[in-house]
Amino acid sequence: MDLNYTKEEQAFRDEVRSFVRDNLPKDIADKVLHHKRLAKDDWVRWQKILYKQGWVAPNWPKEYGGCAWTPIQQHIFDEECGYAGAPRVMPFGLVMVAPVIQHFGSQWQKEYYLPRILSSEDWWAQGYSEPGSGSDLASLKTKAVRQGDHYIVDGQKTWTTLGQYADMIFCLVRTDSTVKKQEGISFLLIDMKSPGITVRPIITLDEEHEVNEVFFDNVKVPVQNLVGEEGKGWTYAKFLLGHERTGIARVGESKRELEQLKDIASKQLRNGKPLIEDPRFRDRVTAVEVELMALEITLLRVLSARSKPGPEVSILKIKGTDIQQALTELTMEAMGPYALPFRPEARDGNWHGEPVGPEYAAPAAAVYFNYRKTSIYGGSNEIQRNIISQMVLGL
Amino acid sequence: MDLNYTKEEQAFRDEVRSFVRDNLPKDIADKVLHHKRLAKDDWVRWQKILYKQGWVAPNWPKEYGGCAWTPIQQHIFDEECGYAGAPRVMPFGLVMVAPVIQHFGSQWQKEYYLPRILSSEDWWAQGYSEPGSGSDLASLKTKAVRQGDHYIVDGQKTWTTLGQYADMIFCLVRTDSTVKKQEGISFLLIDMKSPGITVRPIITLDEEHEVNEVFFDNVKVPVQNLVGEEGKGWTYAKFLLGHERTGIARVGESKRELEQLKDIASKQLRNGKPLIEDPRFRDRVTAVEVELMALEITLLRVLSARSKPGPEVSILKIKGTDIQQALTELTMEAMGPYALPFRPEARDGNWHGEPVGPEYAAPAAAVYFNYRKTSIYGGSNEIQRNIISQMVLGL
Amino acid sequence: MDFIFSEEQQQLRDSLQKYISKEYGFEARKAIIASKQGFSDKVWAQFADMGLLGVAFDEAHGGFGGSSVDTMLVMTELGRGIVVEPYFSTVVLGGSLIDLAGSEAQKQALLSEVAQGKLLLAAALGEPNSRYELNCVETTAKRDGAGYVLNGHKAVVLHGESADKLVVSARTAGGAREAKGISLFLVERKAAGVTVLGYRTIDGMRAAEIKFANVKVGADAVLGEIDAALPVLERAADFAVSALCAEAVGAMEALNATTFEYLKTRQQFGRPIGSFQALQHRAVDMMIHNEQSRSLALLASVKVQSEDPNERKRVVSAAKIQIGRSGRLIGQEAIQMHGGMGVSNELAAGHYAKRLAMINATLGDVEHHSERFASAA
Amino acid sequence: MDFIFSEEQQQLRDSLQKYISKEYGFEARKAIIASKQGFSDKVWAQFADMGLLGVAFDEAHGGFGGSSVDTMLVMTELGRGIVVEPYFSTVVLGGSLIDLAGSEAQKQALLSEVAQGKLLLAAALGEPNSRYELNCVETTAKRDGAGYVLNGHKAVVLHGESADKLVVSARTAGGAREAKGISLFLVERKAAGVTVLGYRTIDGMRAAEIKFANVKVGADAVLGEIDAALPVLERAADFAVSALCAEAVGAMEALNATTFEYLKTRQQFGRPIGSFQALQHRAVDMMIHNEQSRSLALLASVKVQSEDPNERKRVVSAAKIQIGRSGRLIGQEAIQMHGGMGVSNELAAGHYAKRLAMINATLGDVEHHSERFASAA
Repeated sequence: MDLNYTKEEQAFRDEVRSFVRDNLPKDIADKVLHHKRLAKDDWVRWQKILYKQGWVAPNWPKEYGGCAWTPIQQHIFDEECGYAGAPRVMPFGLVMVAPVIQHFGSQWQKEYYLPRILSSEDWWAQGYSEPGSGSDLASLKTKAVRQGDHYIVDGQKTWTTLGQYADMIFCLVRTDSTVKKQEGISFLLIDMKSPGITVRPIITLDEEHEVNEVFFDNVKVPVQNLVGEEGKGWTYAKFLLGHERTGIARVGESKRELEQLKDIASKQLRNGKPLIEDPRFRDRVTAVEVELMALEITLLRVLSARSKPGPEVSILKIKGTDIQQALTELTMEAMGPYALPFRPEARDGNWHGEPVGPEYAAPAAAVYFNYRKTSIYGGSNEIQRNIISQMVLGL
Repeated sequence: MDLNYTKEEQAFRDEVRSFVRDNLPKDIADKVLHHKRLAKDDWVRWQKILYKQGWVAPNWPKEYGGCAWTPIQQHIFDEECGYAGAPRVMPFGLVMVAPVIQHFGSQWQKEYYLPRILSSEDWWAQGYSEPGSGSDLASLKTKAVRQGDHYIVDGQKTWTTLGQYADMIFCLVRTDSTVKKQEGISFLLIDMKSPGITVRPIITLDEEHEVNEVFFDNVKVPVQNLVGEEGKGWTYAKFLLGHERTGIARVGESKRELEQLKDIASKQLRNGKPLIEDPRFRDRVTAVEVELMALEITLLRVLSARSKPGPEVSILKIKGTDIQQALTELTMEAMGPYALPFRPEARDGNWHGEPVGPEYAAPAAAVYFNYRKTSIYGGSNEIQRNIISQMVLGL
Repeated sequence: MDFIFSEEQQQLRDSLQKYISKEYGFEARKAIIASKQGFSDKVWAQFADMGLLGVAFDEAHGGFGGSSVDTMLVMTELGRGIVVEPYFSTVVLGGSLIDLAGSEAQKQALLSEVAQGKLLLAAALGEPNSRYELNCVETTAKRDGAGYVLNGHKAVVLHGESADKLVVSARTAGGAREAKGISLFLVERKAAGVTVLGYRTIDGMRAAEIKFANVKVGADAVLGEIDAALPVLERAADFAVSALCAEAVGAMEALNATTFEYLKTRQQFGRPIGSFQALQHRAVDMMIHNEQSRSLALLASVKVQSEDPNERKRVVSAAKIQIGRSGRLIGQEAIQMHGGMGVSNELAAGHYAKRLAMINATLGDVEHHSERFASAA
Repeated sequence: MDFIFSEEQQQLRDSLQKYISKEYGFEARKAIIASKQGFSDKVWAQFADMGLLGVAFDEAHGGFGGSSVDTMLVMTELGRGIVVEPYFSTVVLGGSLIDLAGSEAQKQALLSEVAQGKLLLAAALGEPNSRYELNCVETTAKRDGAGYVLNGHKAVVLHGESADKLVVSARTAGGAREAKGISLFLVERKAAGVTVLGYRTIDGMRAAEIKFANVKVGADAVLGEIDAALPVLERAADFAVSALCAEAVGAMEALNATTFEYLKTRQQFGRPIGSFQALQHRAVDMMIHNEQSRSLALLASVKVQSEDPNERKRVVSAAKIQIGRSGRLIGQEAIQMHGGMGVSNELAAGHYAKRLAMINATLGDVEHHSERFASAA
């Protein structure tokens, strides 16, 4: 047993770190580090930089332009990017739909879509959840009816993250309602510019526009955009969900947020002394810090295992989001009364108005409320507990 | 709204307090306050003192020798007794079986058993739980078969508190296994000296003998000892469970334990300073203290309501036991390394050996482990949550 | 011992409840928040008509001679409706500062105006470095002839932008955190030298940073005894905290009700999600937290009048600790149980959670009151 | 980065696992605890034969040249079996004190005897007022010719009654809590002036109060440098803490396994209680706690060797915090889920819970290590 990184891994970390230092645009990092609003272009710019370096799709096979990194390398990369304040690489194209196309897609789909995903030419969105189908995804109702060379799609998707920017959306749709609910589902790739698609923003508790409802009214989708076989969509969906989930631990980002929290708490005063020196507050920080230290090793244990990660990655989701939420909570509480001011305009990268309280206070409460989503999305933490209970504990 | 006790209630409290001060034997109070082992005689002596005063059965109607106290008076009485270190009045006779006999018993049962219960001549035990029937009480298997003037009882009861002292036991038995499980149950009063009864101790985690298994092998029980109608036992059992449950909040005892804990924590040193001054420890004490302050008012709200307490008393059970357990945990942790020594002999009232560490340390860990029972017995806290969920929240 | 509200109290509560459920629904509230001022003059006038604005003031000062229990009743209903009007800053905190510190003349002049809805107040107590400590006062008031000159920066003054008058704590003597040397002043919000930067708060209310640059006030601006304001400030703050606790209880109750209703109606896997035991048991804990909070809010509303300052502090801080913890748990669980809908701004649930979180950040959070509780024991 | 144990390590673990499951069942353990000595010489001899007793010592000192990871492996298995033999006090704590502080001659003489099972040690570090602070030393050692005279009271000395030699911390200079001035001495348990009051501990082990009244020792009794023992004591204690964490992980694992098995077999309402979702979700939390504890125990077993004392302290304290919290939750939940059976002494579950609670009370509880973690950051 050796809990040190190998020389090669250290060297790889150094390489990533200096690349990120030299290439991550400062304006983008500043936004991320200070919880400012990101524009579409911020994500795309960073992804194109990674693309040029050949690092935008580490999880892809080499033949398609991937990196063939080990899981540990991938973790190092994620950690360094997260820690430095790089925006997350948008997962919907690169991490989610691409492996499905690679495994189950047609030759045409591979040739047409994969290069466009790799180069961030197309922005993808995910069309899974529906108003009536959250945790119970298989009960989805959006239907697609074959008419000649097309499917006609009608229905509604929701919680579509950054769907307002999307060029393409991959959707689970019902193509057969006469069979068992999991068996009548198909996997479609839909052009967001198709007539009949309406995107309506959902404003979240922090008054940001991050998620959307997407309505499909008589939308024509060419049959060549069906992935794999009709009725096999559920299989592909599960493949997708199981494909890359160790990144959800978000260790690098949480380390960064923890460091910021400690920095803030050393500036905030309580009775004239730094808040971080107050044992009551300090112990709450310590509790999270200890959990994060543990999570990092738990993650590395999963990544180092010879077998493919199984249902135990649900632990990473639960603990990872617990920690992220606890950090936002502590950061908000560190502000004291300055948690109250709510000025969405101050989250704009170009805003230069008069700040209220310390600059770091502005986004704190909004981020706290935004992060309540983390234990809900990507399979709620209740669903994750069901998975562990059934698949790991056998209860 | 007036959260002060009335003058009459204050006067009543004074009366109870001076009575307890003058009449509670010091040797008994010392045992209770220092978590020493109580002998059968300790309970009986105190109950007989209360009997003489006419206060042993406050919950009984006046006609049977009760006090006709208001719920608030009853609470004041419980609180004063608990706070002063009086042993709990054993509920099995006075609080549990007596109301059942009063409501559903025969004239003979009333005339014979009630005076003996009142005077603590008979020590009663409860025969409800069985090895296979804990939370699912109605699945009980101990059976009673009618043979002429007797029932023949076979089976096993368990977790029989202080059954080793019992003269009588009231049992739920199955008299009909052909009907719905709740409908085949009857309520029998059984003499513990009957041939065929064996009592076997269960030693708990603190190595004390507090609970027992009771085996019934061909035990003859006169038919006159059937309460009410055959097959109606479940109704009586539910009546019994619903009858008196506000005492489970144990506010008086928890106040006493909280005070002891603070006293201990002001004597125990941490880095040369009283432990109670350490904000880490102090805040944990505060958290329990606040919950206890709230619980007292919650209890008083239930007691002051004009309607009979309903399923909301489950809150009192859950919070009451939460608090009791938290207090034992903090008391144990206050000891530091002196939580380890385990000397059951030191819990004997007559033991005068060389103490290890401060005298108050001796029982701390044992009491902590003993008190884990409180969230299990009397309807586990899981069952209490089911009750609230169904009966109060309607989920 | 009696938990029954008087007939008058029940009437007050019922009429307010009826008004809020009829006139102050989610959409009406949203429109009010979006307005320039951030609250409704019309609602405020109706509050005045209903007698809410003078409920706790002496009849001699134009009030209705009610008790702190009446304030609790009103605040609970305002909490249930997450009402954003400046009741807390004007009537509860501003009003009680004048009531506790003011001269008879000041009370008669000002409290009756408050009761009639003609005067809005804001309490400018906090500062950028004070966090929750009322004694941390760096704003200065220097003697200037018969009057005073104020300089300093007051932070997160609730409803500071709309207030007509500000009650300002300032240092007339002593060092930055000294207990002695703090005094209270009544300052016109529009006085020369007063700069106000108003903003929204995340829970739908308004607050402001207020700076004082050589603001001259007369001798009549002094509220109470010079150098000796801290005990009065603490008493008024305790009264305000007990009112916040009552508000929180109303908010918890409404939030629990909407959450349990959602559990009963939202279907997943062919059954209401409220039929899943893991959620049921957590719902029970939400309900218990609400009941325990209610108990201490009741106790605080009574004991806040205690003559014994230690008893008052202990009970008020206990209540604030309890509602801080319970508000956090209920807020977080309610959002979680609403799933995606919980994080949408279009549902009331999240707005209750926001208000509960901000109540924790007003006049002392759990940690602040834990320390205070320990020292008052 | 590699979490694989070497072949030797796996063999060591497997053979110990096999031995414990065969020879150290619940009834066998009970009999051992009930014996006069409280542990089994036979088991101890077999541990010696298996090479467990010298696993971490240098080959030059009669050991097997293993690492702290080997100690971790052994302790995890001992935790899984809630083994009561004095491995922790003799090999881990006593052994590492000699290993870290002793002269070459002392190491050669003593460690090989420990490895062969011929010498039992106990570390007499704590005192009635020291709680978890290693620097709180009131026991004195005064110069007396070439040797020293010891006076004082050592508290809760694990396995103090059965030890042949005691490693005693005593003050040779400085005030009661001063870092400098602490020295270590090797004292025969049977030396004149040593009084031992032995007793059981609630987790089935033994400990003792040991009093020193004018106990004379020679110059050769000094272990390490006079007045400068604290850094060595802290290092040895950190090693011991990392071993306790490993033991706790084994105990958690076994306790979880037995609890989950119970959930699958215990029937109520016509179905296994493990089919109730409220219990399922809590079981998942128990499992996550175990995994998080395992992670930090692993890390501590490696970083305890760090040259940087701050890194060592930080990681070791983090692990102790984690296993303290997780041990409490798992212990309490396991008892609760076993229902009545959970509080019976006849089931293993409660014994695991007891050991986990006492590990928290050994060499620093969650609060102690939280303070230490903060100061090492």
